[in-house]
Amino acid sequence: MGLETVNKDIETNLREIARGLLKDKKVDVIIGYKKGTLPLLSQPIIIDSEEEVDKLIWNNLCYVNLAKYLVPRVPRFVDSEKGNLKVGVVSKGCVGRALIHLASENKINLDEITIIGIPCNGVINRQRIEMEIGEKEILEVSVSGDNIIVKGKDFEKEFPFDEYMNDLCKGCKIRKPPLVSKAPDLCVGECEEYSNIVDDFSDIAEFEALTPEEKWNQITEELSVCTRCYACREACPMCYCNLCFVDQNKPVWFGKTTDLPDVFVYHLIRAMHMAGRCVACGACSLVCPMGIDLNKINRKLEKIVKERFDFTSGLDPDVLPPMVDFKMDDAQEFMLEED
Amino acid sequence: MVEKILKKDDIGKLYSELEKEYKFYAPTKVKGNIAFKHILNAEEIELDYLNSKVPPKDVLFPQKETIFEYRYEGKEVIIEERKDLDDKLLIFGVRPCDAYSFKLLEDFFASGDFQDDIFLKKRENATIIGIGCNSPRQSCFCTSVGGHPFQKESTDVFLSDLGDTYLVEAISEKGKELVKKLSWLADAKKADMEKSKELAKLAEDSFTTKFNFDLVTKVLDENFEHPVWQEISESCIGCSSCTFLCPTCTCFDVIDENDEYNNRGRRIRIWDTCQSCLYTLETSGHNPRPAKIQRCRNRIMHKFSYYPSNYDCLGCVGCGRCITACPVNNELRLIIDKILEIQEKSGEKVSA
Amino acid sequence: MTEPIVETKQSENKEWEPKIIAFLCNWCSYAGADLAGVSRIQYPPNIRIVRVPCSGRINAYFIIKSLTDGWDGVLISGCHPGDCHYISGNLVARRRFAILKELLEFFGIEPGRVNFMWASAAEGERFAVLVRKATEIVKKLGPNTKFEKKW
Amino acid sequence: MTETDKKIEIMGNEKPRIGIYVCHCGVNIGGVVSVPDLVEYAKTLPDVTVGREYKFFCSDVGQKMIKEDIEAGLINRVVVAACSPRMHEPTFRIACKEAGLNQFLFEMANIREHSTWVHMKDTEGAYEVAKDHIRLAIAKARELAPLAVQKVKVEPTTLIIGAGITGMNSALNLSAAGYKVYLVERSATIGGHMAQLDKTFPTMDCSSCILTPKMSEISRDKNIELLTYSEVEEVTGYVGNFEVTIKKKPHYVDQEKCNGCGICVDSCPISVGNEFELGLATRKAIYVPFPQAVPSEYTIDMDSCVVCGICARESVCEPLAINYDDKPEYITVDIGTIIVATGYDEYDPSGLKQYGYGKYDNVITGLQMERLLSSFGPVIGKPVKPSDLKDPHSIAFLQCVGSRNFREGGNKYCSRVCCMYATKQARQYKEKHPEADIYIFYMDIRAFGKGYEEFYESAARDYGINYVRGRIAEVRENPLNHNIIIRSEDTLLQQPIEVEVELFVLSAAIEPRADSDSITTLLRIQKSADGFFLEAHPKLRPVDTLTEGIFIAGVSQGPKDIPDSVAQAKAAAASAIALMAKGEVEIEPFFAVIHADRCSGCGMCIENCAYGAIEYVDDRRFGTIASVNVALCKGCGACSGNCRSSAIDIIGFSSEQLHSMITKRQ
Repeated sequence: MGLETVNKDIETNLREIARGLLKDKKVDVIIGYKKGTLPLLSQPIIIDSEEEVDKLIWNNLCYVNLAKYLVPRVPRFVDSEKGNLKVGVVSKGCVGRALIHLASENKINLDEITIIGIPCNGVINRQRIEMEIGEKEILEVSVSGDNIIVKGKDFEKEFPFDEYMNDLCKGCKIRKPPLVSKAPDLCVGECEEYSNIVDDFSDIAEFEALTPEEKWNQITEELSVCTRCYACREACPMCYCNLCFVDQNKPVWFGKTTDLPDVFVYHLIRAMHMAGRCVACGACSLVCPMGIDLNKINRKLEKIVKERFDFTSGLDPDVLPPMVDFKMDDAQEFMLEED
Repeated sequence: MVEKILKKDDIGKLYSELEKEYKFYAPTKVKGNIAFKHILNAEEIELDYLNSKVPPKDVLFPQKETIFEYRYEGKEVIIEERKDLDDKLLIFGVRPCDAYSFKLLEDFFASGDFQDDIFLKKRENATIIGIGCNSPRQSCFCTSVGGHPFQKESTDVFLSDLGDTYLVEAISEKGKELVKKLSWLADAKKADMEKSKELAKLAEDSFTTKFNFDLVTKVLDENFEHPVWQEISESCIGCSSCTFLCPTCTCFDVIDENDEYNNRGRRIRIWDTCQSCLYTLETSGHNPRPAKIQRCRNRIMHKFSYYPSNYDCLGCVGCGRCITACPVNNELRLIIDKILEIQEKSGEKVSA
Repeated sequence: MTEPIVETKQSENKEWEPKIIAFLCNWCSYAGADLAGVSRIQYPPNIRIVRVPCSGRINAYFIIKSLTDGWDGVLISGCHPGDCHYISGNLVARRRFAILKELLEFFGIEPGRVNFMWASAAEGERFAVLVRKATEIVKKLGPNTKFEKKW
Repeated sequence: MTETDKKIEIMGNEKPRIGIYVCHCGVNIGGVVSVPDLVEYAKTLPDVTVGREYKFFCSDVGQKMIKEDIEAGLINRVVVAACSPRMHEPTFRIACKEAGLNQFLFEMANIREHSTWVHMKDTEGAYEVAKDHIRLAIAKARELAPLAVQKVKVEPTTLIIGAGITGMNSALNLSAAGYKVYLVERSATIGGHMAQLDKTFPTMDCSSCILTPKMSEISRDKNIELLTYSEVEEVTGYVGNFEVTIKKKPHYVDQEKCNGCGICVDSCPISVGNEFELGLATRKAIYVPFPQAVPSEYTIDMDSCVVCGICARESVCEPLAINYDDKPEYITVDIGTIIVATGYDEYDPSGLKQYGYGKYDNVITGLQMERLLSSFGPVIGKPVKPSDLKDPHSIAFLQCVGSRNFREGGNKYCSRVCCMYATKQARQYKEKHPEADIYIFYMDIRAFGKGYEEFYESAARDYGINYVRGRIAEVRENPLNHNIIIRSEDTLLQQPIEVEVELFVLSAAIEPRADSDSITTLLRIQKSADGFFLEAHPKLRPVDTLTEGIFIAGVSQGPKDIPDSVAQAKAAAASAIALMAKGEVEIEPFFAVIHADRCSGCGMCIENCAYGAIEYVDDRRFGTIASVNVALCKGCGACSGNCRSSAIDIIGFSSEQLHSMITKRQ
């Protein structure tokens, strides 16, 4: 997959485009990624001058969904006099989708942003690598050829990228931001045509085939370490509610503790709220300090809305998402009927 | 008499002896991460670790804790206090930074008009067995906050990993008594002690992160309204991983859980975080810390300015968890750098 | 004649009976349940009825809260598609229920815990038949204990 | 000012003090469960301060008990455990109001329809259900808040759908009371089925003679806007304030220009079956439904017309009234009340193969017989056999064709008019042909109306009509003369009987309109199991629907004869007048409300709202958020059901109220 070289090209092009946009005043600020201080991280960065352009990077560790910074806009994106600034957003496919979906929920005005498209070949599942390395300190990570190379004080280990890619990226067909008429289409380089990937959701088929008891056991096992810090929620571009349901009182619907039923319900309802809205960026899992894998749930959501409503989130801001739309002949096979 | 040697193979023996008297907590692997858990089988103990994901604070001040229970009898409410606070606890294999955090927690829970009986009682009944850090991580900075990878403060017994054995040092009276009980431990030799010291020196030298926190505190006190806070808080997504994994964070929320089905309920406390918008939201709708800038600032100010002025010490033990946990890499080292930059810049101005 | 025919008494060693919370829309299903009553159609005494204006009113919170609070089953009934007193409340709800039903199942909740149905104001018989069916399904699953908290 | 208005209203802002009133409802509840035990149980629940039982709380005495407790200051919330709130909620609300308690501090536990009536054989189960329903109701009562009723004005205008004898009578009554009426009829003329009838039983007065004066009265009436050949397209709004869009279908004939000369009809080359004559005659593609039609307007039936252009020629239509490009016209009107009088369809017996309808020429339906008997019908009132157009010498009638059929898919109900119309038709024929043999095959004769039994008695006694009790298994045609050979059993004489008749009349059932679903969808009203429109209460609210401001009348509600239809027509008119005369109506203040601080403006509720009642507003503190227009909101809660932040709630069915019920499992 030759990631490193591809990424270098992308980085060069990205900086070029960013410089041009800033120079021509087509955007006021750009949000992108810069190199992280820890081997498995990158850092979001906001730049507003040509000098800073070279700080921008692109690699397989850029997993934060930058759309998060637009809802609500961080202070740097608003000028006290000019109002909303024109923001360039370095966007891999899922960031672009998030922006487009947020536009359909009236949270973003696509005219006020410029999507700088990045062809993304997936981000690394950092927690999985951390867990496999275990109680040793990772000092350096690079991608070379088809492998992720992880180095520490007295060890070096290779992980095949295809496998240690974040699970949601594996079946991702929308590598670049969907180009919609409303969003000026700028794209950094080309990427493989992924549209031929047939996504039959086989990755969750095995889980779906389990008995309720087995599913319950697996899911509760996964969620058992949740500390309810809500990092998943805070990293999710779709979680912009002023008051999350878990924080509500009058009435207090669900317990706030780390008791299993409460944790379970939190994740269940958050999933419910993501139906037709999740853009498969995987940020929720990748930011989890406890390394909880929520990807399976996200994949299920994707499957439900695709199969039931033939909907894929974040493709077109003018298409009504499934939860705000309905059809007279929506499937209702789950309804109880007389024998 | 106080320095002993514990063979690594004898951990099981130690466990089975102490487990009878104490509720035995030790690091163990839970879903791939190290956590301090109540150990039911010696083989679960995992002493060869960097540090736990969630600090051992969790044992004395758990994420969720019952304050009291109540039940309805007819139209009357009967309150039942907790009965498990007299249990003797043993927290085994605590890193020095985390051990030191118990002191900070004690400062907080014992100070002022309110004594937190639940925490203090548990603390009183807890014996801490610390373990030195042979190889601190790059994100560690305990030496900058007055700590040390082999610091023994707040521990009752201290272990040093010498390879196949541990050097066992009894630190406190409690520790001495405990070691006394383990009569089968061999006495340590002088070479063992020296090796331990050597390891300590090596560990100390390996630190890459060092701060001058006296200066930090001073700069913080003078620059509450500085624009740098905007920059610092910019990329924060408010996920509160930093506070949830912090060994010195003490904030909690109190809620009542009603179990109407069984005519009972309980008042519990759960961790809260100053990084949440709701933390400071008042009933009136007013929020003194409405934006991320104030919330990010609060965390730094609390650790490095308010703590020193309230308790005469920094509110940080240098474990580096907030550095590694931050998903957007908005980490403490960068923040401190930015804060110190203020000083440098103003210094430049003065000199120019 | 005012004396109760049979004295009610708590009998032991009776087989376990589920308690099912039923959210019924005011215009069709609640009226259908009334009609079942007026027509004296008998069905098992396992449901407890909560009236809501429309099936569209039923937030997923109600359903999940019912499960966490120990109801053995949840039954939701609205007007048939096209008959909604509020034009499309049941159609909006149907999508919500479809997603919730699939998610619950994915999370390991037995598929029969939560049941959805349509019954019109004229379908007292259908109402009773489906309540009977839902009761049987839940009964087969046994008590809902997954959400019990350790105390 | 009434006594009530003077009282200071108890708003229940203090801690709840709940009074629970468990009704025996005679033996309906008390005969199945122990009411005293329920009261004792309820008294153990939080905030319950008073518990009482009584035989009938809905009675004056029962209501007085509640009022006294309120007036004595013992309680500030009322829970009645009795029948369905759909039955007596209004009764008790008024009682509360009269005693000075805000009427919305009242809640009902349904322990009759939902407990004792459906668990009659399981008294223990019924008791448990009743207990739980009471507990749930009390839980909700603790969360009730006082509300102010909303008053909305009522547009003094009625829409009547269907201009048969029912719709016409409603219209005339309403007009007489001074209200504006829009009378919408989808066919080209008013009159409905009654216009097809020859004489009416049991008085034998001529249908046209009593109907046509009414028809012209309608057309003359200044208050009645007659919209024939029109259909209701859309109904929005609510009681007192409906907005109705009506489609006027194109006639393709300019009625202003048309002088009604009728030359176009004569010159039209296209002949098709005449609906009015039930296929017994033909009409042209351009036509007037029948001679006495009101309005007398020519219409081109575009389904049959081949646009040959003949009628458009000046030589044919001198005023050039033909317009093939005529377009439908839409009008929108403000309406206060609606009466539905859409009538019925005659059952099509061709599905019942054994009777040979559609297969043998000489098998016809009752309504066809009516046309044959009609003096302005295809044979000018001299019935003939369709096979050879000669007078039949013998006729057999078969009753209950398509009615009282308990087999799968059959109509279980009695059509209520067939016994009498068959008798009437038999008598009419006998009057002119005393020599003819007439048989009526029946299951049992239902002659329940005023003068019906006498009418039937006389038919058998004075006219010599043969009533044979027995179902006909099968008929066949005599191939030589097309006579119908009937084999049956006379169950009274218990012997088989075979007769050959020249005409066989099937007394076909009355059925709901085939497209009545379009009305239920349009108006959000319900149908009962038989497919006719559902009344709000079978005894006490027979012309009301569950949708306030919409009434039903005539056969659309269920089979009935002309006097009953007219009675309902007048009842519906009176009900509509009762609503409109006050000028305003109280509606339950159950609306959506926005918690501005929670709303994040995702807009889902805006899309979910079927009434367009929610829109974005810019809030000074919270930015762009949703806002509810109470005038449009119906309180359905589709918005709230999807809201992630619980930022939108429904008064009367609030999250807190429902939460309190859900948590009371026990």
